[in-house]
Amino acid sequence: MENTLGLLAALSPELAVLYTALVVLAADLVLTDSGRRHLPNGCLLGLAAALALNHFYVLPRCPELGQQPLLFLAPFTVFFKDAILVAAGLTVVLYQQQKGLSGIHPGEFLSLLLFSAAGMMFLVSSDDLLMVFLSMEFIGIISYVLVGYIRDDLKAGEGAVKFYLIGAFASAIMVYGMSLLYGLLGTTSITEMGRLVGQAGRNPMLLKIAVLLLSVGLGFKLAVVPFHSWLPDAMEGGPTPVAAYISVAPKAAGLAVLIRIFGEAFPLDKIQMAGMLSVLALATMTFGNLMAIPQRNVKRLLAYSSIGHIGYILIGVIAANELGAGGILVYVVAYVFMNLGAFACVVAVSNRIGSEEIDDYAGLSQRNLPVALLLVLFLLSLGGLPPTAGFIGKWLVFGSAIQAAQALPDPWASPYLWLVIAAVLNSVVSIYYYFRLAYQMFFRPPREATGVEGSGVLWLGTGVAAAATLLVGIFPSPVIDAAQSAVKLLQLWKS
Amino acid sequence: MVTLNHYLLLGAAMFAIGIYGVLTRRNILGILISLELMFNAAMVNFAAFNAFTPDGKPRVMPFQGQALPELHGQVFALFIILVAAAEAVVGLALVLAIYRNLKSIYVEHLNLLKW
Amino acid sequence: MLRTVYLIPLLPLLSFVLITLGGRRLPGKGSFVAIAAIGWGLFQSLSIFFQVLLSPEWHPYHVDLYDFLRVGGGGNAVPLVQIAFQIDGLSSVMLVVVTLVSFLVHVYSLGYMGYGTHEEDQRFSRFYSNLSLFSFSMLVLVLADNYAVVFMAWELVGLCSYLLIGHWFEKDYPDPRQITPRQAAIKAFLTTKVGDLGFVIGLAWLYSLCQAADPGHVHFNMDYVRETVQKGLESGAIAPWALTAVGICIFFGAIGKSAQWPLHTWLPDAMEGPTPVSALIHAATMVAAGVYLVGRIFPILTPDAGLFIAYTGGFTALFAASIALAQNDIKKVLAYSTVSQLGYMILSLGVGAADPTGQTRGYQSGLMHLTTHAMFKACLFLCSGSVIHAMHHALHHVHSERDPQDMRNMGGLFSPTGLFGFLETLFLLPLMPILSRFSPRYQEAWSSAKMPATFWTMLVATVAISGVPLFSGFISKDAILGGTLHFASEHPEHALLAVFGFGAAALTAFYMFRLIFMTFFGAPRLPEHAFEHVHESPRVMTVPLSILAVLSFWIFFNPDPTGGLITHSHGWFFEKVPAPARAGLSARTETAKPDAAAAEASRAQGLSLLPAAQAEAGHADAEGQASTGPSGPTPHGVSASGHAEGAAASGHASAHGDSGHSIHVLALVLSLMVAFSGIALSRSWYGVQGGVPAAALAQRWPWLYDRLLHKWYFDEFYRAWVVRPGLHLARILYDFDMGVVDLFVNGCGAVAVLISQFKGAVDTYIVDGLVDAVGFTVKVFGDVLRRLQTGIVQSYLVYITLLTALGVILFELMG
Amino acid sequence: MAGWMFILFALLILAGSLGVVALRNVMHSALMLGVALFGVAGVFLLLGADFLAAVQVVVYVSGVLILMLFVVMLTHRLYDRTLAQTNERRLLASVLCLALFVMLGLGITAENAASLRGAADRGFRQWAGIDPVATVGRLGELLLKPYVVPFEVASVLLLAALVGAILFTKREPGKS
Repeated sequence: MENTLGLLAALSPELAVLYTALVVLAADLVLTDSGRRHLPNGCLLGLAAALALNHFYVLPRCPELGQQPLLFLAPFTVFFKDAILVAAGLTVVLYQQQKGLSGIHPGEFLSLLLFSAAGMMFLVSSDDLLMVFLSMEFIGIISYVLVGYIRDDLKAGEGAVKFYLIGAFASAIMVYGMSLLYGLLGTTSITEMGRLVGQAGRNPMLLKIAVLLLSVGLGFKLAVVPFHSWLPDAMEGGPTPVAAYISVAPKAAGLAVLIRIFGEAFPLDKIQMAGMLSVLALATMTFGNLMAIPQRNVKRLLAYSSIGHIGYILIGVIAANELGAGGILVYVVAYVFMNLGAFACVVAVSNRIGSEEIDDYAGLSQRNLPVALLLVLFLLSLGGLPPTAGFIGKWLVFGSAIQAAQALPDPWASPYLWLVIAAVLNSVVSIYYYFRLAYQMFFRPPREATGVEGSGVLWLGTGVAAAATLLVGIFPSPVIDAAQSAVKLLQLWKS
Repeated sequence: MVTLNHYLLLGAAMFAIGIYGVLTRRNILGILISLELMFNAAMVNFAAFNAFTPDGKPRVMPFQGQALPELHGQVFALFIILVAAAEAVVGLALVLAIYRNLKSIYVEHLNLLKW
Repeated sequence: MLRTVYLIPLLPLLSFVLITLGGRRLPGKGSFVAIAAIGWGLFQSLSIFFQVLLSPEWHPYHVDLYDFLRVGGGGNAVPLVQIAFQIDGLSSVMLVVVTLVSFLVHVYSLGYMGYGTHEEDQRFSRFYSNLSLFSFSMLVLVLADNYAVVFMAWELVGLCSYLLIGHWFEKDYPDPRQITPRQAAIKAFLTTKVGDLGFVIGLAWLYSLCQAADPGHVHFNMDYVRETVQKGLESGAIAPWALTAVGICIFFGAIGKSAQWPLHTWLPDAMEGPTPVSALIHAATMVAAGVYLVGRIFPILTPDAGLFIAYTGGFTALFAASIALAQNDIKKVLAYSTVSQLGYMILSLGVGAADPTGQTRGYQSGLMHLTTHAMFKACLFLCSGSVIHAMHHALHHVHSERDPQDMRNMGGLFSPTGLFGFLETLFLLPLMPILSRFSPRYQEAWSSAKMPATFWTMLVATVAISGVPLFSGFISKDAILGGTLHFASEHPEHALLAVFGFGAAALTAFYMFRLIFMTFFGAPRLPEHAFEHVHESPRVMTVPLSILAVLSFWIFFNPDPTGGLITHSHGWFFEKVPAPARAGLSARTETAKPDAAAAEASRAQGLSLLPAAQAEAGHADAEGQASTGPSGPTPHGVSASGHAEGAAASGHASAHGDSGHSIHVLALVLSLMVAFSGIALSRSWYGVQGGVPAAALAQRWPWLYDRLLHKWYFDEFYRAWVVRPGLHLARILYDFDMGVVDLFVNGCGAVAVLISQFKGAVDTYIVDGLVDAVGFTVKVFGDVLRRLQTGIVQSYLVYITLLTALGVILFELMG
Repeated sequence: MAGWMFILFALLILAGSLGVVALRNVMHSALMLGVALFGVAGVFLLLGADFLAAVQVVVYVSGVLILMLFVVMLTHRLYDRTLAQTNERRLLASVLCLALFVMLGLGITAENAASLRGAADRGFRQWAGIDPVATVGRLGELLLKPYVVPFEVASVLLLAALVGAILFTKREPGKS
């Protein structure tokens, strides 16, 4: 009984989200149309409650609540769950404001969104590959539905099908790898696997193959090249709020698992996968940034840019030190705010001009200067320019690689410094295409003279994102300190 | 004598054949069916690993101080069945939605979204 | 006042936010908010400045706001980047310069942007919000006590410059070769970015050097960096050559921002921005930030790096001045003049850094020239703005399509008929507002002139920039030339530096007076009716001009118009902005022993100029108690004081020694000669003979004239040697990958795209503008990368399988 | 005995699998999948996983497979039979899959792979099949005790899948 209570307490944020989802689903059935308009507000309330529980109830009690079967609870997971909850909340705001979407089955949409948020929180908390598999599939299945939500839209359907096929394929490969791991190590607990791998002198080839197959699934979730192809299609096809959501939240959750798998269960030096991961990171950032250049659709541009960002973040994993892990946490926080903020601007624009083509952003500064300025702020942050949150994240992640290189006798023989150089060059490329958008908005005459107005709630969401982007950029110390201490308690790279 | 390796090779063969199907079928349904093969390969592996334990001792997974789930592999396989079923349901519904709009379920007809 | 120094940049930032959000609803459509913010800044800066000026000895005052980035956690966290401000002599002067010029430009712009008239600029509020953002960034840059913060502000001012150059982005010209504002904005941004790359590399390198000298505690505060570098040099942890390289790398940032050769091409094109912006950003403040940066890294510059800097600056000074000779656009002349004058400052700082004895005083001269130049060059630009404003108005009135900026359309704006005597022009006309009260001759000239106030202010600034005695430019320029000549006399192998300096001085005097004579004298070249419509600009424009003009007189910088020969005082600037202690010098004294004695002697002497910490030591030396070695931060200096009696005994004023004195006199005479001969030639060619001899000369040497007119073909050079090879390479790779197998193509495609991307960047910056580059990259991607992202889902699945299988095989092979 | 049974089921599985990927008609493919799934159920029995085998038959074969057949029939069109059912990637795909199979096989049969199976490498004993244990009760106990979190997550997963499937297939109220 005591155990059950402990479990409930430990999972209270997840349960709050699930509960809200069920209430929304049920309320949708009984409410009238005017009542349904308040469903998003209910969701926001539930998410806020979950955030409060997560941050103020679970966080202080991490050590005592941490001992749950198949689960892993630590300040580290609380950090990621916060990010996911914020992302979900901002997505609800976007959904509420997106024209042509908020009227269609609001109960189903919102409950699915909340279900997936809960799934991501479970994924973050997984200590067992069983939980990893289950919650990844959970997120995946809901994401396919959300992308294909407007089912009579050909693009949405196509995006969903592609997403689905690649996702199912990747997870089939991943689960096969998991089966091999189970056979080799006799367990699928991440903590336990780390202990066994640490003990074993020489690791068999099959283990590496199994880890490789496992990372296919993770790579898919994170949209690492070559498992990235679903992301642009799903983002362009899906509704804008969903695009915003799937470009941020699943990645945050996937990163939490990735850090634990490559930090705790299979440290990169034990399984000699640093080289392969470096190649993947390099390919991811380069491909993402280069492909972003010719895009004409803003959502697709942001999709490729988010692929590029994952490439940068992987550097933190490869660096395999605490600075890197903490840097990833900060990066994720920054990324949540700046990417969702950018999408909020996209929603504001598409509501008015009904287009997501970059050419239609011409002269936006004259049609609505605040939106244009905010979008520029988010683009600056995405481009990693100070004084924005994006700069801090990049700085920490790149710094971790430099730190890792400095610990070596011959820094240039390791991939670290080369990765950093490549990443910096990539950032320059990325500034080019971000600025192209800014150029359209500020230095091009508008096609129509009408203004673009936003609504109060959207301003609230964008304002929160902008304030956070700037605050983290100007006063980064609290976030950095929190991230570093959250990482300190992990057993990363200790085995 | 049937050893563990026999079961594992059987699983590997299913897995490879499933991949072949996924890569070559033009019909989305064909791909879905092949995917089931891949999931089944993993299930065979789990069941086999679960059956062959080292030294006859039950597999131990630590949690709450208990050393219980000697059937972890089977439980895992059970969840795979469940997930695969749920995934298939959503996939089939998606196929129907696509079919209704496009009147085709051949993957290469899904080519609105590219680079 | 000191403790709240952060208000100075903060208020413009708030004003930026307010204007951006509130826009046209604010008082004066936002302009009053901006003016109030910068006005307060000016007031506070002045009070701080006088506090510094009046205190007998000033300890640098530090304000630590907060830690931006900390490294390490818990108790041993090191603030790598600290948002900290410092107020020393230099920053207090720079504060006044920036806020004063900025304030005047803010006021002036009310008139220039036509506030409240029917010609008001359509993005009036945006202009003021950008100005506020710029003021904020520039003030942070000036105040920052941390190289990393300097860098951030550095990037921000670049961004503001980009926004402001492109303010009239819709402007297009019938001539496709003429650069449009939006192209100029991109060109400026990208060119300075090239330099910034060097800056970043330099900073990173500096970090690693400090890491070697003091592992685990590195941060970027300026004092710390100097001390760590010193320590590292002494312990051998830092190699002198590496420090030289760091200095040169960081200096690349200054090359970009201060438009030094070979990255100078953006500044003249930046004149596409509104003229007040040119005055503020591209003459007085931002472009001078490069010089300021060199001043801030001065302590860690090695003599070798100093030589590099000196040659770059010297060559730029002469090179840009030569181009200015043949330009006809009034703003282009001033732009090249700015490049040239910046070259001067850089030359001076470089000479100061190259000279271990410190006798050249290059540091102070260069920064003093920065200050004086800010005043008269801002004045010149604002005057040109006033002229253009009037010309534009007049031409608009008669529906003429002529270029209001072309000096060939001007003439006679002050006096269409008469010409004044040579010395009268130089020394009496600058006092015209006073003289016109007493002398009927001047009164008549004044009242009959089209634009008397503009002419008067512009003349004063021109006289100042030409280096005529009794004006501020003379004092600072003379100090630079004296220092350079001194250096050249000690190191005859570097005599070229002095040639650069004096050559540029002669050319400057010539082309500046050419501008005056072409614009204000001679027969008007405007259409008859247009000339009647030329009017003096409104008060809101002429009053700022007058303030800047008055500040170009010598008295504000040194009561001694000769710059120290009479009173033996170099003025407050030399006193309050002492040359910093130089860590970079240890590199030379370590490696070159023979120089040690001389270096040490000068070091002891230099002590008297050092900040308060070492001031005591200086006094001790001056009193001849050399043997009581003071505990300065430089151990070499301690042992040196014994040898240095002769030089050290000399007090503050006679720090040159005898040879220095005579060289200073020589430099004074020489610089007077070149300035007067330049002015005289200009007067005779353009004033008396109406430009005929120049035209004849141009016909005689068409080769040279053509080169000058086309700015030595630098843009064309870049196009031919940077852009086109990039294009060709892209083309070759592109052709190549059409023939090879699919998978391989994709790899090469990425390379081709990368190069085309580079091509794209350069392309926009010189040839076609952004849009075409995007078109090109789109095409390349369409042709090449489409094969990867086919849109067919199974091809994606094949990639996944292929990569997975490859990984498996790889592991299998490695075991 | 167990050996012969294994061979029988393995052949069933392989034949079924090859049929799935090789047959032209999707309907036949789906039926062949049924054969393979039955084979897997048999293998489960051999491995002592009786409950798993039952679930395999009840859920997979009679649930998922039937659903698939429905959808196949719903989307089947006459001209499908004349169309090629596989794309031109056959050669590349078969090479890839063969390579993958060989590599996995090599890894599985490699000597050192056994070294990590469990804490010590002391031979493997097959206790299922020889000494059949009824696993149903045990599984039930496990699912509600240590595995209660995944169990509940799975229930929500099914609910979400249900909502999704309904969304995709139900008729819009306003449309015909």
